Amino acid sequence: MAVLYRSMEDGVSGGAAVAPALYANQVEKTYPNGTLALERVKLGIQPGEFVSLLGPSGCGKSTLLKLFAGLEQPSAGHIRRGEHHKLAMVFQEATLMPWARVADNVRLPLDLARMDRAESEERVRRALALVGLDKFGGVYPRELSGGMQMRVSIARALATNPDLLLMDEPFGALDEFTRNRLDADLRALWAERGLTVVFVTHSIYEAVYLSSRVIVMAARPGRVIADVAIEGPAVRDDAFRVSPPFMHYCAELSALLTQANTQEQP
Amino acid sequence: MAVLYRSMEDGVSGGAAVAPALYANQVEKTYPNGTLALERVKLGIQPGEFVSLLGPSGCGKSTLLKLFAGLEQPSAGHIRRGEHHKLAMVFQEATLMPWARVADNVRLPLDLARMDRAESEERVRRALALVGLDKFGGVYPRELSGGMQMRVSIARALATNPDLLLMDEPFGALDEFTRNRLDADLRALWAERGLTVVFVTHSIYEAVYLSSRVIVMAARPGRVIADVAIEGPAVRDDAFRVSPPFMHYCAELSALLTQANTQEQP
Amino acid sequence: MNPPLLSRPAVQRIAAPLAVGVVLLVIWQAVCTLMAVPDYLVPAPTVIIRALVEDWQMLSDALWVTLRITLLAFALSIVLGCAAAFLFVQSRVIEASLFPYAILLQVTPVAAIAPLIIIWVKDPTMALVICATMVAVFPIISNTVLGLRSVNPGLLNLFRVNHASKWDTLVRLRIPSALPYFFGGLRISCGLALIGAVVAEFVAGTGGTSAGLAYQILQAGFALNIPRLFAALFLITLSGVLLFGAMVLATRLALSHWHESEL
Amino acid sequence: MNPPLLSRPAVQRIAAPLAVGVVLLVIWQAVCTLMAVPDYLVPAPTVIIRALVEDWQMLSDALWVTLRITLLAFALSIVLGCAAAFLFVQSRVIEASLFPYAILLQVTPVAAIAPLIIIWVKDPTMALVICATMVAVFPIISNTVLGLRSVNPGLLNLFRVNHASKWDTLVRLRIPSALPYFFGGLRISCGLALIGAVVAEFVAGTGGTSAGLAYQILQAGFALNIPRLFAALFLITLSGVLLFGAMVLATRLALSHWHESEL
Amino acid sequence: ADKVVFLTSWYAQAEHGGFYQAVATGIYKKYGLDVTIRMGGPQVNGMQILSSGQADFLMGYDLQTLKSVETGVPVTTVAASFQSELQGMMTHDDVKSLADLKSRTVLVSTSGRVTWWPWLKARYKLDDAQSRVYTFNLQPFFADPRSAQQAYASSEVFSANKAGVKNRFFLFADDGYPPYGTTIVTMQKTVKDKPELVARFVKASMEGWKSYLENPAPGNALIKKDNPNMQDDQLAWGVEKLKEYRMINGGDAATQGIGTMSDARWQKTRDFMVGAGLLKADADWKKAYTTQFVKDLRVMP
Ligand SMILES: Nc1ncnc2c1ncn2[C@@H]1O[C@H](COP(=O)(O)OP(=O)(O)OP(=O)(O)O)[C@@H](O)[C@H]1O
Ligand SMILES: Nc1ncnc2c1ncn2[C@@H]1O[C@H](COP(=O)(O)OP(=O)(O)OP(=O)(O)O)[C@@H](O)[C@H]1O
Ligand SMILES: [Mg+2]
Ligand SMILES: [Mg+2]
Repeated sequence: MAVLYRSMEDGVSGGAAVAPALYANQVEKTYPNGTLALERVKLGIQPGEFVSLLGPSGCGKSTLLKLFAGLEQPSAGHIRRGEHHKLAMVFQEATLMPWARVADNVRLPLDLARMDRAESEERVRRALALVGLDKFGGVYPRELSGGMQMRVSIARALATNPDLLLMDEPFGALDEFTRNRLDADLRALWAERGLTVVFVTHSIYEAVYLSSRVIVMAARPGRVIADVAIEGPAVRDDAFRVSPPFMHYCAELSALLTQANTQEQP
Repeated sequence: MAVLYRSMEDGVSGGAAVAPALYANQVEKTYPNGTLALERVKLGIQPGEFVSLLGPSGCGKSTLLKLFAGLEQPSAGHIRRGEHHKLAMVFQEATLMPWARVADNVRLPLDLARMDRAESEERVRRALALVGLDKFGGVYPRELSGGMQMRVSIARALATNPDLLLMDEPFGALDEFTRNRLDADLRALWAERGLTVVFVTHSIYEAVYLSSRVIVMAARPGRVIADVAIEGPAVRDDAFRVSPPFMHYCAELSALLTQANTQEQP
Repeated sequence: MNPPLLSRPAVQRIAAPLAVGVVLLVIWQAVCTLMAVPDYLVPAPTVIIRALVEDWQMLSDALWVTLRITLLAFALSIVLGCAAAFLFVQSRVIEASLFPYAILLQVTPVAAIAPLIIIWVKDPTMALVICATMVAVFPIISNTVLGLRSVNPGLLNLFRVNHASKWDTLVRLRIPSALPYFFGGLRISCGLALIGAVVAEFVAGTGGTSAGLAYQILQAGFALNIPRLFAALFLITLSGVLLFGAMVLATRLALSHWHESEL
Repeated sequence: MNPPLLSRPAVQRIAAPLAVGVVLLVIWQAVCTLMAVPDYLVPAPTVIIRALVEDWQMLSDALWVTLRITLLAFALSIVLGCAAAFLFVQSRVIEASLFPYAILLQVTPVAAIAPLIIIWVKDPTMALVICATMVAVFPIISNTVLGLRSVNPGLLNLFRVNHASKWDTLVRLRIPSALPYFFGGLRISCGLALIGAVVAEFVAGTGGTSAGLAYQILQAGFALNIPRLFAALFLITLSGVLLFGAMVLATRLALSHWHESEL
Repeated sequence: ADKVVFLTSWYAQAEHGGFYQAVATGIYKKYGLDVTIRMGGPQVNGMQILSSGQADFLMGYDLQTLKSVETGVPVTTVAASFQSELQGMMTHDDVKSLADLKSRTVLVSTSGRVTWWPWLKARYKLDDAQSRVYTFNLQPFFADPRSAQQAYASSEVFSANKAGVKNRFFLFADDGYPPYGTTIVTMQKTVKDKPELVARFVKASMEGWKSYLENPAPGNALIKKDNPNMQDDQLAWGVEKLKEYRMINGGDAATQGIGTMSDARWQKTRDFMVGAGLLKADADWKKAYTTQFVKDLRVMP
């Protein structure tokens, strides 16, 4: 159960010869104020992979996600997204429409896709139930706690039945119990539907538990410093969380994170 | 090293006979829309205590903190705050002024207290250095990542040299390395200055590492279900994090959290 | 749980300005009476009220004429203002190309182009409505454009990720975001529509057919029937305040559940 | 990295409206020439330009008079408008009590009370400035109040936790938050100040010595010197557009580093 | 009948009586004319409406007509209802003659500035600094006992009397102010193409005036219909002033008939304007009027 450092090239061509779902080729991102947020990032994500991004605050995880989603354009290099992907994204902030009730917020992507009302209502109901907010469809976002708002935004992404899911620290504001439950649900969903997931988290445990691959990034400038394949059982349960390989990966990633934090250029 | 369930009364009168720094007496909070956010909360916090609030999303942690800070008024019962306290608060959201540079944001409370510029500059510098943002004093908040914004708001609270510190999930958006470092810094600060801290977190490890007491809350309606005194070494280092009592407390709190999550009224 | 009557916000909102009004009126009356100011200079409130009652038939007819033009112009301003704003916000080039011409509408003195409008528009009511609209439309355009641009960038990203069409983005995101600004524009414009109707009648009105309040003011002025002039002015200002009140109410209904300015 | 000249935003912002203007002028000229519209009905652009050049001395003097009143009134509106807004935002009762009287200012036809102002204010320039201010001040009050109320509740909490005084909250929180709305108000008001100056001159005149553009328009109207009338109108609208441009620039300078409407 | 639109200079009042009378008593109809009277107003630019074809005839005044002709607008005066303007100066009652104005504030309207004011200024050595603007509102005059203002004998003076303010009125024409009043202006083209229509309109209108002086009741009823605020006492006052100053039947009209105009008077008006710098010396002022319709009209009072 060795930790595998793939070469950067591997990151792209590794796995089957199918077209990658997401592919960043020597991507650089410089913000208008001159901040170099990403430096020569080369990263391919295969369909069906569950990839977590781990790294210190400000290393460009959100930036990379936005590039993948097409919300930012790279300053150099290019991004390719596999076709036929129904993409959903959970932003780092809840990003709810303050004037719409919770259910309407969740239904937004469905409305935009012109789904008929009966089906979308049902989907919204299921998505809200999944995040434990079935009773809150009728309230306005400002009447929710921070964690509840975040859960609404998760429900909004899940309601679309995406096959490519970009999530930016979705569970950061949740207690461990809820978080573990949602981790399990997400993992199950991923397995069941064959999703491709790119997942930003600060929790090493979460990353290991969920992912088939963990990318470790370092900051200033943001770059990928390691690409760790997690080889665990297909069905991961609480037993996996206390298994030696799990601990091993955690220790490994923890070391990489320390390295990322201390390696920061002055 | 037994887990101690203090009675509710103990929570108030326990400890020395000094006036509590914060005291909630049978506090209830009903929001205008009818949500019962807190039900009969009785809680006393002694000067110099480090109290963490743990509980599921929406159980009223933020509400309780706002009541302590005087930002909301209880619907029933009352809140008392010890006198002569210099209070600082870190909100669940970064809450930065978008029109002001990072350094100006951090200096705001000092400016409001009419501190002279030379001293406040120095304090701002130190506070930003503490959270690792010494190079970002001159940028605007929107040019920062989510975690960096949160760190700015932490720096803003610390710059005031408070003796009563209310923190609402301050480190939730930070990677584990940074979080551990800041945990240690905060604990050291607390020890050095004799701060009183009320700290909301979702991380059981963090709660145990930092606190002298952990309050576990349950939701719907929000209420206190347990009050756990953490008896650890005065100086807590990485060794404490892997010590058996630490693990014990974690398991205990985890169980309580599960209880809090499953006990929710339908 | 029932606060005393006088501390209820709704009561305060009505009672406070009335109280101020009564105090002002009493002072006014006192000054007029004590200093024996002649009616033809500044009439006392009681004299104005008498004129209001005596000439009620004539004044209320005139008020109705003016109000009709006001409301038509206001409605037209809303429609045109929003349409222009929606157009402008589609692209910076369109905005840059056409905005100066919206300003042109605003800063062209109605008095100067009313003759041209009268020449081109046969129906006198329509001509007046057009003049009043010219006065009232700009704040709606300007504030609505500002509002449509003041969109939370995070939400804009959300819409882009979901491939929202320009139309959907407009309807579901930009318009709701713009509402506080839009209603701010309405609150400015409703008064301008009224004043525009009055000014239009001043400059373009042709008496007999549609005699609104401006006509009454002019006539009362020429005839030195100053109490009637003040009565007509009072009706105008009262209409203005009521219109504004209606806009405040509309704002409250539309925004009170979510926008901080109304919380 | 150097985008072609024509796709630079700054160039577009100037070039696009000019291009539209040129097209409109060419059409106008063509219609006038082809249909042989007489000058005294609608003069062709070339005729207007000739009038502008020939009467430049007279027109530029008049323009300066009008602009002086406009700028004074605008400055006064900003000062009074902000003062009123700051006052209103202190308490809901103050706002409720006094806001109706601000509306009163807006909806009172200048034409109707200009005579009273002339009686009380001896200096004619001052009288005109007061009239123009009455026209221009309301959008600033209304938008600024709205802005001062549109404060992020989280930041308000931050200030309360830090025991900020009302003054500090106003200066450091409410005013910066209000800036986008305030500048929106300025953009509406600058045109109104100009139009107010013109209207004031229409109804209250300037003594023989200092005749502004309104006087020129009236005189040109009597004499049916329509090209000069249009030349004067052109100067007014040009001033309006330039004033507006100045406000846009001011907005950009003040907000571009943080507010989404300017990003 | 031929449809004709006649645009007046102001809201309906006694000074328009002859025209309303001609409608009310069917004089126009008798001449085969279907006349609609449109009221003017404070800012209605009659010349523009006439020259755009929205009206066939306009109630004009000579100075504007001359000025328009100078700028190339092809209009011309075909008859003059009043032998002079009703314009004059209203003063507080301590003023004995216009010469006393030297020490007074004079309220001059914007249009007065390019009509009678230069004439008065030159005649009594007044100067611009003592003038203030007149906004068709009497309050400033009442408030300042040292002021004097322009006025129509038929309206402002009436209002001042009604308000109980003692005043005096000096008609400019009595002092030699040359222009005619309440003229009928039309396009030169109309004169050329439809001289017969113009002749009918002029004749019917002047007969209307004659009838109005005899019994103003029918005309007044119509005036009140167009301008509901017009009071009987004010109409009566207006008619009285028309008679007192012999506006319609005095001067040349006494001998030549109502509506008459003479080259000599037009020349005087022109000379005054040129002298005051209001008109270019080379302006073709003779185009501003034609006596062809009035010279043999002879509607004798
Ligand atoms: N302004 C409000 N109006 C109505 N209900 C509110 C409001 N703020 C909070 N609530 C409700 O009060 C309850 C407690 O909210 P609070 O923000 O205190 O939770 P929390 O414990 O901080 O949760 P989290 O961990 O998600 O931040 C929630 O059920 C929430 O829906
Ligand atoms: N709009 C912007 N303008 C300028 N710089 C920006 C902008 N957004 C992000 N940055 C900079 O880019 C870098 C990466 O930001 P990013 O948000 O991607 O970090 P992150 O990895 O998501 O951090 P976190 O874990 O704190 O969310 C940071 O240094 C940040 O300061
Ligand atoms: Mg991020
Ligand atoms: Mg919270």
